[in-house]
Amino acid sequence: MTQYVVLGAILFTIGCVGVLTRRNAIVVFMCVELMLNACNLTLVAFAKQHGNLDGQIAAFFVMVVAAAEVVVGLAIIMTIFRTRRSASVDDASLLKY
Amino acid sequence: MEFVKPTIEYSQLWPLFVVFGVACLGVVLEAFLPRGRRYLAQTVLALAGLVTALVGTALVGADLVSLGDGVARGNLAMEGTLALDGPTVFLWGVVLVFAIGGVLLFAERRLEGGVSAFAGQAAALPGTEAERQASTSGLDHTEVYPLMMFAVFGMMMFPAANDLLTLFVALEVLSLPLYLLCGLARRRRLLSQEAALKYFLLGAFSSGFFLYGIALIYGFAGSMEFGAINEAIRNDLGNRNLLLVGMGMLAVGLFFKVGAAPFQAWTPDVYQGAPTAVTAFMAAGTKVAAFGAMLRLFYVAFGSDRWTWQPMMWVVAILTMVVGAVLAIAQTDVKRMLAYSSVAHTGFLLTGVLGAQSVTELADGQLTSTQAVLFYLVTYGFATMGAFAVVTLVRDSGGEQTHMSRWAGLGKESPLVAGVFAFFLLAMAGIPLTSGFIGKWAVFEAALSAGAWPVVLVAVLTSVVAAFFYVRVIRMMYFSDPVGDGPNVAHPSVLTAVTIGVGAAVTLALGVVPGPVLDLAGVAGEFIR
Amino acid sequence: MELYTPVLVLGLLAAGFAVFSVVISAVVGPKRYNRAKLDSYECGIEPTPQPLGGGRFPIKYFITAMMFIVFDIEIIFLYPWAVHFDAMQLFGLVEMVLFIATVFVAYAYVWRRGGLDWD
Amino acid sequence: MSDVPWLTLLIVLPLVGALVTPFVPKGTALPKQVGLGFAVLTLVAAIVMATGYDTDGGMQFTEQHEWIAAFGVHYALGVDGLGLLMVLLTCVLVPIVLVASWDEVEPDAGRFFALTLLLQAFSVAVFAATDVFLFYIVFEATLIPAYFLIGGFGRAGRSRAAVKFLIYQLAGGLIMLASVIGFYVVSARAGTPTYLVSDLAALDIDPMTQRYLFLGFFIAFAIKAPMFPVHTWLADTTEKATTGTSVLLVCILDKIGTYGMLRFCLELLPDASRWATPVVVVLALISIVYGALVAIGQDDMLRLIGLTSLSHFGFIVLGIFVLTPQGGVGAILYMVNHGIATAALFLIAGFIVKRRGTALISEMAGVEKAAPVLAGTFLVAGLAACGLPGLSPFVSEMLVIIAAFDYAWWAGAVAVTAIVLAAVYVLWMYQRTMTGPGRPDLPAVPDLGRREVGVVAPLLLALVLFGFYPMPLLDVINPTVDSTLSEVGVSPDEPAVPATEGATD
Amino acid sequence: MVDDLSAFGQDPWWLVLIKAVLIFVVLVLLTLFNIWAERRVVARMQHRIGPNVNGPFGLLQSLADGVKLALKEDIIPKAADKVVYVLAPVLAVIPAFVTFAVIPFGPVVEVPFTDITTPLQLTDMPVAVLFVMAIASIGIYGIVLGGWSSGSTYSLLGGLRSSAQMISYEVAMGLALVAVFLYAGSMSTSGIVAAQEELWYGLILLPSFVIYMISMVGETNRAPFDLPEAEGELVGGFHTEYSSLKFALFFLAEYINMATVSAVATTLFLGGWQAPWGLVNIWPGANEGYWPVLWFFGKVFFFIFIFIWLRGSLPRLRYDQFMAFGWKVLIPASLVWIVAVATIRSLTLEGGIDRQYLLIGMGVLAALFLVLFFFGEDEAEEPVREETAADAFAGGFPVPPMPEGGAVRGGARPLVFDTGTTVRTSAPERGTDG
Repeated sequence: MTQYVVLGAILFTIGCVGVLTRRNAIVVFMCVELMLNACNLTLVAFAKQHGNLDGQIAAFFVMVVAAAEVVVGLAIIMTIFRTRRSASVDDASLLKY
Repeated sequence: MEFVKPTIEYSQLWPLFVVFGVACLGVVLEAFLPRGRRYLAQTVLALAGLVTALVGTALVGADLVSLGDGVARGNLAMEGTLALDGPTVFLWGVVLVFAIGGVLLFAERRLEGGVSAFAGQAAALPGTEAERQASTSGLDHTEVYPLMMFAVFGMMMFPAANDLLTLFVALEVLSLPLYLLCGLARRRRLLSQEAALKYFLLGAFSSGFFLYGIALIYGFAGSMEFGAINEAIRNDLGNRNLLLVGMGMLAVGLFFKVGAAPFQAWTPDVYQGAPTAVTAFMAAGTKVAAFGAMLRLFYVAFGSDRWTWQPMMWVVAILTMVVGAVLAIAQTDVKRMLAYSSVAHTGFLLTGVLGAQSVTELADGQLTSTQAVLFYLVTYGFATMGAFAVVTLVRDSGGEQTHMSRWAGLGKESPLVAGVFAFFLLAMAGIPLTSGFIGKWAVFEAALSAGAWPVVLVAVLTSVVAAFFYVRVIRMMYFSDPVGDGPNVAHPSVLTAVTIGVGAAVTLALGVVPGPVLDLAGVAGEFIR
Repeated sequence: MELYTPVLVLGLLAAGFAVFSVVISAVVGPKRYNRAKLDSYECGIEPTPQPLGGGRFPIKYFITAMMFIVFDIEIIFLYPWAVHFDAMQLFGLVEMVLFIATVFVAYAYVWRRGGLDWD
Repeated sequence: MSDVPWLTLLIVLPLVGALVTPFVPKGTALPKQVGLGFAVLTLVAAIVMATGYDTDGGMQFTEQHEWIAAFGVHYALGVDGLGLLMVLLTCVLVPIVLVASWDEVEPDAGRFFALTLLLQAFSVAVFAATDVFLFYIVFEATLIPAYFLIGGFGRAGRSRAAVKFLIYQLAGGLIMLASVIGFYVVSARAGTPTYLVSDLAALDIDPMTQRYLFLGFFIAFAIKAPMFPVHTWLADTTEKATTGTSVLLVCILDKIGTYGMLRFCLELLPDASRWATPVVVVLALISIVYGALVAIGQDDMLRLIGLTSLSHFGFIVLGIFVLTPQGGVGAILYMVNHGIATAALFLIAGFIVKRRGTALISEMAGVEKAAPVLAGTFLVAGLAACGLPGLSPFVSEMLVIIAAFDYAWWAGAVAVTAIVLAAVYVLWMYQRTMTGPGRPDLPAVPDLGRREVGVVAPLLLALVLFGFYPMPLLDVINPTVDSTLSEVGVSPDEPAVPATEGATD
Repeated sequence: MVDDLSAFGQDPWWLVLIKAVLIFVVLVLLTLFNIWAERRVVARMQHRIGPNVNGPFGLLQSLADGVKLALKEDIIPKAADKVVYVLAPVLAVIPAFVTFAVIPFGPVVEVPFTDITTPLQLTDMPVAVLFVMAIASIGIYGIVLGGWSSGSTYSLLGGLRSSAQMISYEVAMGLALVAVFLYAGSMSTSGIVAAQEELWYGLILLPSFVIYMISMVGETNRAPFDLPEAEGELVGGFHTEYSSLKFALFFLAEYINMATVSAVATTLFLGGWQAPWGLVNIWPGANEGYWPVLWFFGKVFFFIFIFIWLRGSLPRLRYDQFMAFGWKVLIPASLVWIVAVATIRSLTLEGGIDRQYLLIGMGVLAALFLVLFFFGEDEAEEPVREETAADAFAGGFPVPPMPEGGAVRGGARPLVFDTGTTVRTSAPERGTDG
């Protein structure tokens, strides 16, 4: 069991780091998805461990949510991309302190 | 695998379903109505739906069964995934009221000269022929109403959620539409889209943390239900590290949603970039929902582990208040300033949250932290909504004028608007005879009676700092001379006027006779387990 | 897990075959260099340079993909429902009808807004 | 007539006035007349009420209605001697101020009058409140009209002064808020949460808590009073604001500080008060001397007067915290007298400034030749301020100084020096401004007009009257002081408890 | 209900190995045969003879082709993304094979020369069909990656198109299967086959069957839905640039997929290895021993013949018609059908059904449909505005690299040597990714 949890943790961390370091909005976004899937893995692993289905069901819903997020996210990113022909997070800098 | 048929308490949950149904219906209208008739239909539909839901909420709240000890009332619904108790119903009511206000602001068409404040066509690139066409032919996105209704649905589900999964789903349901709404401004599209992007990326990021927290807590407790988690903590089964880390991650997710430091970075950008109507709705609604959820999560699920999370809350609360207040001073844009002030308010609310005490520790008739926070949410919501609504009025040819220097001399230009805005600011600063003061009093009391006097001290000092920048704006409006031709105030249609009026009225009323609402929040009682 | 190992075996077999043939063709086949041959095919004319990352394609595909996701999710929920339908019967039916109806709303919207029209 | 809710009346009248005045058509003198009308009406009501006051002391004209059940808050009013005097002072000064600033505040005099009335309403409420929460609310509420009065009328740079004022006061208020909430918690612990002063006085709070609460209140009141070192807002404000506003601030609002010290610090937190006495006394002495010294150095007349009252408030606080009957009586008497004397000073100074177009002492000379009445009144007021025998402040000042000597010789000694200093700054100012050859290069100084005389006369009369015959005041004051001190644990006949003991418990 | 998979996972390793190899060989042979069969049959339909030189009836023709391909030069265009380019065909082939792991060829039999009994099926799992769907969709990656990595416009578009249409039809296909699960109460292939003992679902669930048949043709990019390699528009589609055995692999994958979908169809709708009904009564032994294999392949070939037949007789659809058909007809239809089936099912299950629920359910759907199809017609109700509205999805036929001004229609665009534009289009991209 623990291996899966550890793997999940590692994936999550990778995703996390990716979000923080990458610049391309789409890549950042993919990293977020990676995080979600890491969570899925962890959930399922724990479900197996506890011997109940909650975790797996949760994984289901997470998938759904992730899908929804993809739809919304890509839509937003694309609009920005269309307007300024760049998906770089750095270019989004009109709003400053 | 034997299968138990789940049961659904339609009779109690129908307000929820009404909102959702209206949202779906809105989409259908969007699909099948000719463009010309959509605006009216959508507005009416949304309002009708919300009002119905509000009435329903009242009815449902009226016949909540009071539980054994009398401090809590209500019952679990949907196989224990939703908790229908006093606070839930109360928050439903509040959210719905703010939603109504939001619809009114969304529907405002007079300020922009016959079109709403939303993009004629989000897909058309700014400055292209398509967009010009869209704006000239008076298109506008009536999709915002269904979107908003979905968000409201999420906001109602969020504080009611009684298990982690529902909590997560609700979180997303309320967030996703908001992400989109942020990007739909008619003016300053790039800013607005950028706000949407930032909000979305950070939001998704934080929800990732949130989810991982859920996973860990589930790993710890072996169940997603708050009650079960609480049990697990009390009997201390499972791996405690999982619990701690999980708790932390959940907290991160929630802190992000309420815009608490150090996760407040998105707040100013989004508040500034989003269409002001959306900002108003978002600022009020999201806070209410998120704090409702936070209260339930920490009181019910982690209630028996209070001593673990309260210190964390202390730190975050202090940090939030300081950051919010200090950064707000540096702002030159009204919306940003309000955004930072909302961060500071988050801090105050947290001060109330960390005042959690078990009923036995309180004198009878003493204010509970739940009561305090609920009340504060109401006061804050009305003030904020009103304030942002006022912001929509101050404009020039280029749309809204949110730079402070352009607000100079507003007091001479339009004493009424300036007065109302000043009033809202004073309320936020917590001057007596405004609702803000009572709210502050309540949360501070909660914290103090829980022995968190250092936090209260910081809170007091930060409110002084906060007072400074509020007062500065007032001074700007009244005592300094307008630059150039000065600000001009557009005449709103009745919609915005009503919103502002109600906001001001409530803010005053709650400042002078807070009794009823306080009692209502008191009657709502504690969360059920 | 026992149930899945055979799949692995078959998979390895296939993989082996595929890799083998890829390699073999590379080895066996003749090598006669010719610049034109290495250009990407474009009816014999000078090929249009490809932008990095494959360039951009119409939003249509985006819409389609999104629709696919939506319906795939729906299917994901339909399968278990179908398998255990007998256990839920009427309740299941009603709930699923509501669910399908909800998805249908979105579907109708996309349809009406021309999301399904390829020109 | 006791069934008439007098105090509420005194609050509502000006409130209504404040609401009505702005809507009276502008451009004429009408708004001003309406405003003044309400002020006078209030004054009359106040006097009528005062006649009904029973000098045996104790809370009178009490009203009490539940307000916010959840907080245990009541709308509770009532006055004892102290409260009564303060209310009267307020009601007397407001119309005078209004008349004094009759044409100073054009064009929008309506607003000025409205705000003043609003301020009056709140101030009366403050002095009459017998519920801590209510007190706090109105205490804070006074800031808003004050803020707009300062920021809206007066000389250049006033808006900064206004902000400074507000921030200082708010800071104090919010710190006090912590203590106010503290009271709730304490009372909740003790049983049922309540805010009635009577109930709060009844319950005994453990010393440690008392001290925290005390700090909260005292800081707030110290800022309000003002006291060294949190006095800096005062001079700026008085310099920039119109003299009318200054009068309202210094002679009424600032009294809230000392009033609060007596009412809340001493009555509700006696142990803590005793514990804090030494520090407070020292601070008071510093304020006395420091205020006087700085005043001497000023070139701006209004600033100077502002600083003198810093010194005066030092006296009052000293009187309060030496915890002896004479001290207490002296302090309260002082509050009244200072109110009158400083008001007179400010107003007359205001007239001069209006004529000269500047407040700079160095820009003036030889007024007395041109305007003897003006100079004369100014001199009287000034002498009163520095406590010349025969004028009312003398009595109070003496009482305080005696008390100070009882308390500790050095305290008395320091206090005495202030008299000298006071004489210096008043007389020197007079000599620089009034005496000497006239300055032809400066605009001519017409003498006081009828309105102005009418304004100043009653104040001077009061000064003289109470100087020779302070009994009516003392009758009202004594019972209050006795009850207050008995709360602190000092009975009138025995000497004050040495601070050292107080500190040890 | 619980699937009885006890028969599975018992085989000794060598048996597993043998089965795997067998399946593999069968598939390869099947492919060779199919290609040959296709050419012959189509030839007949077109009054030609078709391949008849190599071996009897030219049976070895496809083998010969294969060998020839192996000896051709293996070109990797310089614009291609090498790794992916090589990986793509592999990625396409593996899933094609793997899906067959859960296809039941026959009942439990005794292995010759031993006393071990084993089902004629590599393995089975509770979610076998889902597994098939999942693996099959992995194959799409092979195609889209192949198209993308070739670095050629045609390949890219071909890849995109085929992936688009595959996913589109996968939805319909997936929905079609729901009814089957609903009746079988299981997702394991063997379970489903077992459930069809007395009646094939192909008959009671005809609509599902039809929908599945259609979508399986779309799914495999076969005529009349073979738009990805619409020679007129796209030369060879996604494998334009591929040559030698890599090309062969794609080809192989396509034909195996054909077999796979046929096999799935057989399993889900035609009772899998069950003998044609009626036959059992005449001859009881029909469903024992190795006979079922015969029935199974018989049915599979039936489907394959249909594939060929379609290709021989139908013209290719236009892309928009094709997509519209998939999205606007198949999917709604199958959704409705599902609800109908579920309703009928619950009716039959609990006999007297309390009506109102049913009415509610049907009512909602019916209403939706009414609305949908009423309005569905008058698209041109407000043409101009709809145009602007639809502009959100501005596009038309894919023609990368697109100029700044947004999408351009028609295939003419790429002929312009507009390097400047491309560079500019790509410039931000280059800057961003790092």
